[in-house]
Order: sequence, then structure tokens, then C-alpha cells
Amino acid sequence: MDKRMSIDDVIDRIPDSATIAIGGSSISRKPMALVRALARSDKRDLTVIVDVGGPDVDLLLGTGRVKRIIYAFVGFEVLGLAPHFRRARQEATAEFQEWTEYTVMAGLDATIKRVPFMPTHATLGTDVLAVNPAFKEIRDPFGQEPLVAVPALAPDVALIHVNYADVQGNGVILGDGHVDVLCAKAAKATYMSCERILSSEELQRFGRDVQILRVYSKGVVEVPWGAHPTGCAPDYRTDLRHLQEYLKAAQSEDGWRRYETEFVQVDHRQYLENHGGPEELVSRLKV
Amino acid sequence: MDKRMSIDDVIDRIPDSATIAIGGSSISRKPMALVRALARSDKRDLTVIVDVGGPDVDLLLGTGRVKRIIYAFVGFEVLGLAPHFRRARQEATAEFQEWTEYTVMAGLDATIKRVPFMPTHATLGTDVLAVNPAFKEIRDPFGQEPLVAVPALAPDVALIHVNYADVQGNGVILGDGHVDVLCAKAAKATYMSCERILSSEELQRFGRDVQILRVYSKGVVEVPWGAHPTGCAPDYRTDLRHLQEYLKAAQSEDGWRRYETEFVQVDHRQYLENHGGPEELVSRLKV
Amino acid sequence: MPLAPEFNVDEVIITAMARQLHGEVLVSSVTAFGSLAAHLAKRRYAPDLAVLSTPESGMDVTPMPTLTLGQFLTDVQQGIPLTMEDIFDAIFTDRFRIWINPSQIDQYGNTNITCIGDWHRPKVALVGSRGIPEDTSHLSETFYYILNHSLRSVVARVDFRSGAGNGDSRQLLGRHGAPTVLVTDLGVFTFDGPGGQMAIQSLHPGVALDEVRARTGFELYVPPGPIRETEPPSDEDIRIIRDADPLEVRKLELMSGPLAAEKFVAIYERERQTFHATYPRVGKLGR
Amino acid sequence: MPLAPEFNVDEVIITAMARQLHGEVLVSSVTAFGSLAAHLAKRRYAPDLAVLSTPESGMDVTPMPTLTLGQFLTDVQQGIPLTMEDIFDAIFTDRFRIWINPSQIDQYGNTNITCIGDWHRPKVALVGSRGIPEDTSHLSETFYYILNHSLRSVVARVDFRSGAGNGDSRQLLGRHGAPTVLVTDLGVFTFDGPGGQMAIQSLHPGVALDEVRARTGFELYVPPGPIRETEPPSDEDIRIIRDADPLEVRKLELMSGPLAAEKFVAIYERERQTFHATYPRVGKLGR
Repeated sequence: MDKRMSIDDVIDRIPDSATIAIGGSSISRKPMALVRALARSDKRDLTVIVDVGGPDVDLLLGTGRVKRIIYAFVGFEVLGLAPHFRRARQEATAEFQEWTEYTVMAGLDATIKRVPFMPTHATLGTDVLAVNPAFKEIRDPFGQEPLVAVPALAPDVALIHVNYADVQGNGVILGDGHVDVLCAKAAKATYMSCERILSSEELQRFGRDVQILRVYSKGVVEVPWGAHPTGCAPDYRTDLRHLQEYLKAAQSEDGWRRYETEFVQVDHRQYLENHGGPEELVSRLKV
Repeated sequence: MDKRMSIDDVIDRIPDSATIAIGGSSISRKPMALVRALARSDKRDLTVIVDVGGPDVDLLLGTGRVKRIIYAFVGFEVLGLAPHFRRARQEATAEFQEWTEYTVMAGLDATIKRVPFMPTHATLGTDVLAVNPAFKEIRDPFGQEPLVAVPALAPDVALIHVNYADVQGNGVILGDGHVDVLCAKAAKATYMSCERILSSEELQRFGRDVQILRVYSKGVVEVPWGAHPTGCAPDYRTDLRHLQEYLKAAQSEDGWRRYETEFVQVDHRQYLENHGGPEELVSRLKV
Repeated sequence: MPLAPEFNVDEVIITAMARQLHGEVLVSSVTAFGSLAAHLAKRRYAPDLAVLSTPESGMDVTPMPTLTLGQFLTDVQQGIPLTMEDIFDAIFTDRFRIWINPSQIDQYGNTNITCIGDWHRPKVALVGSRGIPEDTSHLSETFYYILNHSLRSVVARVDFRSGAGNGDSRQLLGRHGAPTVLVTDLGVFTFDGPGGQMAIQSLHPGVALDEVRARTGFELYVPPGPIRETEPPSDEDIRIIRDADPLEVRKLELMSGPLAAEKFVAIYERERQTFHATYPRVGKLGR
Repeated sequence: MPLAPEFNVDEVIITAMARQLHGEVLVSSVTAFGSLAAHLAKRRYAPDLAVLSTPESGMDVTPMPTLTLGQFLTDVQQGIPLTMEDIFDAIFTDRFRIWINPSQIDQYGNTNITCIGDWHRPKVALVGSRGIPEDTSHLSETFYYILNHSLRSVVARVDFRSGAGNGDSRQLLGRHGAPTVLVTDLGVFTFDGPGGQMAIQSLHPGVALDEVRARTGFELYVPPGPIRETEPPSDEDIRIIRDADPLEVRKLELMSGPLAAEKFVAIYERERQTFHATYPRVGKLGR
């Protein structure tokens, strides 16, 4: 089955109020071309699930698409805090549910294994347990050991970005995998952008780096630089200059409006042009 | 740390009454050189955990080393039933606990994640739940859904066989991985035989086929043909002729005594000689 | 069983099995019949199937001449490598299909591969439930085949429920994993009789209802109206089956005793020659 | 802080951190200080450490010139690739160590990276607990460092417990994940004061007890006897640190504001040139 589609096709398939799991990690391999299209769409009341969020969550909050965030972390790593996330948390303009890295994984895994919960010791002794109403303290049925029951996280949609894919929806991830496989398996529909589409034969040569299996993917979009400004190892590194511009823009309403006009309210081709085109990006970001 | 040791070193480190998890699957990549050494040792009252058992379990039962078997399956695949397993089950000369493929995996995973149980729907509606006293029916703490609590399986020792390893205890598995990674992570001590020891630099080139991480392994033994008579893809295929001899030998006490003398009560070098030497095996089993 | 001379009973069975498969799911290849059915289905009826080359791995493999037996003998992994975790995640997310060949199946579709007689002191100990409890608690379609429809294999009540059928077995499971279809050497049977009992869907060409009744251990439900005849394999179906299995591995499952052993060894020897000609060893190790 | 001219405070801190590491465990490299400590420890004090090249992957990597920042910028994966599941399994099986750099740490070793003020309406929203709850409920040793020991960072009571310290936080956890050591720019502190409170182990060369008291938000426990001085880095320690970090990525963590931004961009540009010279791209993609 040929699952190629356009960025807009993907966005068309996402209903209002959908729960969307996003792969990648902070400033690494986020499906930013898809996220930007979502950010400029008219979708409303989205719930976003991320393990380690970054510009993805921040942009969706910045353009008002999100009602609720389930997260273990949202930040820009070495660059500092996520500005719209920070503001929205402090002003409570969205709902936030703080999970942790493993519990997000366990929640997705519970959905995959069709069980309503997974047990863990993680979050015992912390205030995460106090502020997260989704978790429940339980006793183990064999020895009465105190545990936390992590409920299943069931995304409607997963968005991920990979290095290579074939038209059937198999995907190769060469750098860190983050939680992309869990997102892809747990979601009702997984859409994947990729740097390049390869033939299925070429793809098979990557062996165990073929991490996304086609039985889990509903759509494939070829989008070179689709993770930009986050990095996509080993194809390109994070665009720190762009992220610094982003952080600066987010400091004022005017700055943000200009940023949106230039980098969000444009299609992917124009987005790349506004960076001086792919050649300019190559010269700065390929290693 | 150089973790190389001999087959006998491994056996010396296994106490009586130990619980041993064995990797591989039926007639594929069983650590048979280690298992044979265990079979001819004077160890007593061992508990063996296998997901899919074959000649490993059958041989240990045949030489009287085993008190208790936890298993999802024991058989010789296309060749038929496991003769000593069958006899021991029918005459109740050992204790048997029937699990299932995923529940063995979940039990090992519970130990890895230091939780006392994992929830699943598997075995509901079957008689496995009736005959396996280790499982417990529970209700999910959120929605009262009926589930089975699978208790943690905590092996003292794991024995596995891999294609390549380095002296530090990293291991490459090129064929199906079966449950070897779970065994290695769950056991207090993992011992690994391998077809060949490579330098750590060579090993790293196998990327994600490096499946056993050195932080989990306590000993490495270089044993070419160490999985024989089971197969070790892609190095060699299962020795069906030998397994047919085995099955025939197990039909009578005399036959079995001769088999033991020739193929169990001998060291690995002699074992290979009794097959006509490695050259003979190459000509039959390499593909 | 009198069949038209231009096709054999194994080809009728395999074709009937193939026509049940559909969609984009992993299909396991544990047995020759299951493997050939998957291969035929992919070629003719369900192009999106992801056929596995070994019981647990090698997705989307290019079929080899010894399509089926090869998996156990050499466990050669081609295509996209999977893990056991991938396999069970595919079962839990209903992205997996398998043709199960039970020792016994009963009027409610409960299945047994564990033992004949009482579990605690069996008359014949078979192999253990393996992954059947997982299949029969999660898949939306479960497929069974039996090559010798008889009073010993198609019974009123299985001695042990390795797999959950309809009736009582469904109490805690709902419809997840309920039996879908049984193909035997006599016909095709569903489980939509009263209370989820076995019902005739069609009888193979030349098979009489009386023969089926005489070889079935309970009162089979016969739907109103004339009994349908199984659509025989087309010339193209037959050609594909014969081309895919030139060594006639499939005939092994129909044989037993010395005849089977003899054929088995012959296939085993010829397999090695075939592998030599076709196995892309360099590609694998060079990855 | 007056230090002997031949070493800097960052080198004192990194060396003190390195000397805490031992055994055969994965060591995460999330920050420059953590990364350099792991690298130094492996070279000088704990040769069996398995150092990661990115926060989650690349075990046993050959260190690169931009050892630390590279991980976030390009996420280059060398060495043995791991998955997030591998990382958390290593945490749960106590095969993992990480130097956590919290925003706040309190007298019981509770740590906070989530927010300043009340969680529901924070004065400053930080990033979210990430994987700290997992570390502080499973590891037998948990390590913390703070580069600016002050009344804002070393406090009587954290605003939010992202990580579980001693005291009340231990009620359901026992000793699993209890705090082990804190290294700051002033000294090395343990948590074996009365009731598991923070205690002075040693003060860095030239640091006075009064200064530490003035910059600590609670009454520090001072063990009986003379206060020890932190053993300064040796010439060899210093050489290794400087060689491993020629671009002085570590200095970034000590800076803030425009100065940091400027240095950051400079490192970023130089990093690319360095990668060009050293990155074995062919090896990676050719696998």
C-alpha cells in the first residue's frame, strides 16, 4: 500500500480535541514540519502527550492549539526554558499534567498491551504523585508492596519524524530512538515524516535500525529538513541560531507575531526559503 | 574488565538449587555446550526457566539435574515431542509450572523493573490459569477490569549463547533474539557463550545487533559450535540428524546410556570429535 | 477423500486458509501450511500482509524455495528483524495473525496443545500452551487448521484449554481472541452456531456431510439451506503453492512414522544445496 | 573563592564528581560536568564504566573533542546504540548512574527541577521532573551537583519534590534511590547527618565553613572533628579534563546572560569544524 501523503493530508486527518503523541526529545528529531502545520491550522482543544517536549509543545501553546499537556519535561535543553510553556504554566492558560519519563513510556506501553495500567515504584516519595490526579497508589496483590498504578495513555494520533521511510510506512531511525516506537505502536493512527523516501529493498538493508513497522503507520510524508530547527542525527544538527531567534521572538508580542508570520504561517517550502534555502542550511547544519 | 572464562568456571559458579533461565528457543540457539556441562555436573535441585524449551530442558531432565521447570513450551518443533520432558510430566518425576510465552517475558520484565507483578489478559479463559498456582486473578484499580497478575521471575543465573562477544561481555545476536535479552537483564549473573570473541571495536560495528550489554554479563566463554545440535543463525543450522539420534537414543535406557557416554560425559572438544570433528560439521551445517 | 485429480487436499486446505487472510498485519510462519497460506494470500488475495520468515522475525521477507522448513533448520533471518517484544506487541495491538494447528479443538473452539488426559498426570504430555493464550485473549481473528479431522482431534470438550474458545471461556474476555474459523481436510468451519458453537461453512469438493459427522466428536451445527462447497484452488493458486514449496515440505505435516522421517532427511539435505545457491550471506554479515 | 592558581573551580568540581563513580555501570552524559566527570573517572578511577555519548545512547563511545555539547546539537550516536527501554531497565536494575543538576536541593536531599512556588500556579515554571523520580526510587547511589551554592539553590525545603530525598520521602521507598552525595562549588556533602540530613564531607581548598553556612538555607550538619579539605585535582586530572573539552563547553554552565550566549554560539560554530575532521560518517551510514 502506498501511504505517501502531503503535510496537509495529515493535518486534515486530525480532528479537533484529538489526543496527539509527539515523538523526538526536546531539541532532537521533533516532527516540526508537521507540528508547524498543526500550529497554523484551526484545530482546537488538542491534548498533547510528550515524554520530553521542546519547541513542539512550545509552538503549539504559542499558537493556541492546545488545551492540555501530558509531559515529563518541556524545555530547550542547553538553551534554557520553553517560553510559552513557562508562561502558560504560570498563568494556567492550559491544563498541565506532570508525568515522568518512564511513566509516559509505561502509559503508552499499557495501551499497546491493552492493559489499563502498569505498576511502578517511580513517583513514590515525590510530589508528582500529589499533583498528578491520573496516578493511583496501590498495593501489590502478592506481597502488599506499595506501588503506583500508571494508567494507559491512548493517543488518537502519533506524529514522528524519521531519517528514512519507504512508501509502505516502514521507518529508519539512525540516532537515538527516544519514545517514537512506543508512540507509533500506541496511537490509533501514526503519521510519519521523513528526510527521504527509499525503496523497500534499500530500507531493509538498515536491519534493526528499521524501528517503525508499517503495520503501525497510516501515512508517510517526505519532508527534507522536516525536523528543523531541531536536529536529525546524523543528517543535520540542531539549529541553535534559529532556536535563539525563537526564544528572543517569544519575549514580546510583536516579536512573536513577526516570528509566526515568517516561520509558522508559511508552507514548508517557504519556511526553508526564509532560512535562505536548503543550501544555506546545509552549509550550517550538516556535519 | 576481561570476563573470559572456561565452561567449567561457569559451572563452578552455579550453586545447587539455583534458578537458571536459559535463552534460545526450542531447537534454535540454545547454549548447549554450557547445558551439557551442567547436565554432567553434580548440581542438584535446579529450577529451570525457559520461554520455549527444547533439547536444553530435555537433557537436564534426562540426567536428573532438575527439580522444577517453568515453561511456556518444551518440544523439538518439527521433530516432535521432547522425550524426557514427556516422561517426566507423565510420571510426575519433577515439578512443572506451565506459563505462556508472554507471561514468561512479563515475569522476567517484572524482575528487571523491580515490580512484583505485571498485569495482562493472557491466560484468562484458559486452563493455564487453573493449573498455574503462581498467577493471581485481580481487578484493575481504575475500572475493575478482570486481569491476571503475573509474578516476577527472578533467575539467579542466565545462560545464553550468542554469535559474537567481546571480552568485556557485550554480545551480538544476528538471528532471532528470542528472550535472551530479558534473561540477561533479569538474572543476578549472566554467563554467555559465543561462537567467536571479537575486539570491542569490531563488535561496535554491529550496531543494534549488539543486544547483550556488558553491564549485565559476568562471564564470556568462547565456544565454537556452542549451540550445537541446535542452530545458530547465520553461522550454522540445526543438526537434525543429531537430534534424530537423540530422540532414538531416548527411547531405551541402553540407548540413552550410550548417548550420555558419547555426547554428555565428554568435554566440548571431545564432543566435536565424536561428531567427526569441526570439518565434518562445517560440511553438513554451514549454509 | 475423493478430489478432482488436478489438485491435492493440501492445496485445497492451503488455498482455503489463504482466502481468510486480509489487511495489513504480520502473519506468522510457524508451520508449512501456515507459511504457504500466508505466501499465497500475499500473492493473490491480500498484498498488504507482512509475512514473517521465522516464527518470530524477518518481516517482509523475499520467499525462499524452502520457504517453511528453513525457518527451524537455519533460522535464517532476512527482511526486517523484529524482536519477541515486537511480536507480542503486534498480538496485543491486533496486528498479528497466525494459523494455529492444535492437537484438539472442541465444539466451542477451545484448543489444546498441552496434554491428553489430566494436566497433573497426563496420559500424553504434549508441548505446553506457548503463545496461544495471548492469541486467544487479544486477536480479533483467530485461525485454526487440522489436517486429520477425526474423533481424536475434533472433540466435544478439549482435555485442556490452551486457547480460549467461546462459551464459558469468554466470561472474562469478551470477544477478544474468540475463534474465527477452522479449516480441516474435510471443510471450513466457523463458530457462529448457537452459543458460539462450531458450524459448517463449506465442505471440500467430494466430501459428504455424513463423513464429517462420523469424524466429528459432537453434533455439528448445520446452517439452514444447502451446504456450500469449498471453492477449489485455481490453477494460479496451485502453481504458486508448488513453486513456493518445490521440496514439498508441506507433505511432511500429512505424514508420520518412518515415511515422514525419510522425507524429512531428504528435504534437509536438499535444503542445504538450495540455500547455497540463494542465501545472501554477504549482505547479512556485511551490514 | 580563592583557589590555587594551577586549577579552576570547575576542575575541582569535576574531579570530585569523577572520584564518586565506580563499578561497571552506564553513566549518562546529560550535562558538560556530568559528561566530563564520567570521562575522567573512566580514564583514571573507574575503567569499567560504560559512558554514554548522548543522554540516552551511544554506550562505550570514543570521546570526541566536543564531548558534551555535541550530544544536544547533533545527537550523534556512536558506540553501541541503546534504546530508552534499555536506559530505564538499567535504572531499574541499578546499572545506571547520573549526575543530576537540580534547581533546588534541600536538607534531606529532596530535589526540584519542576517549579519555584506552588505547582498549580508557579512563580517560575521550570521543566518538569523528567526521569528524576525513577532515579530516586531505584538507584543505590544518586549523585547531585550544584555550581552556585546559594540560599536559592541549597534550601531548607524544596518547593516541589521532583526527586525523593531522605526523611518522609523514604516512607514507601526504603533505601532505593536515597541521596548519596552533593558536590557544589563549595564542597562535597553527604546525607548521613541525623535523620538522613545533609552533612559536610569536605570543603574545597580555600573555602571556609562560615561561607558555606552563609550560603546554605538551613543548619548544615558538621561531623565531629576537623573539617576535611577536598582533595584537589592532580595534574593528570586537569590535563584530561582540558584535553577532553578544548572548546570549554563546561564553562557555559557557569555563565549566564549575553556572555553565555556569545560563548555558546562560538562553541557551536567551532564544533562543526571539529566534527568535519572526526566524524566517521561512512562507517555509520554504511552499516
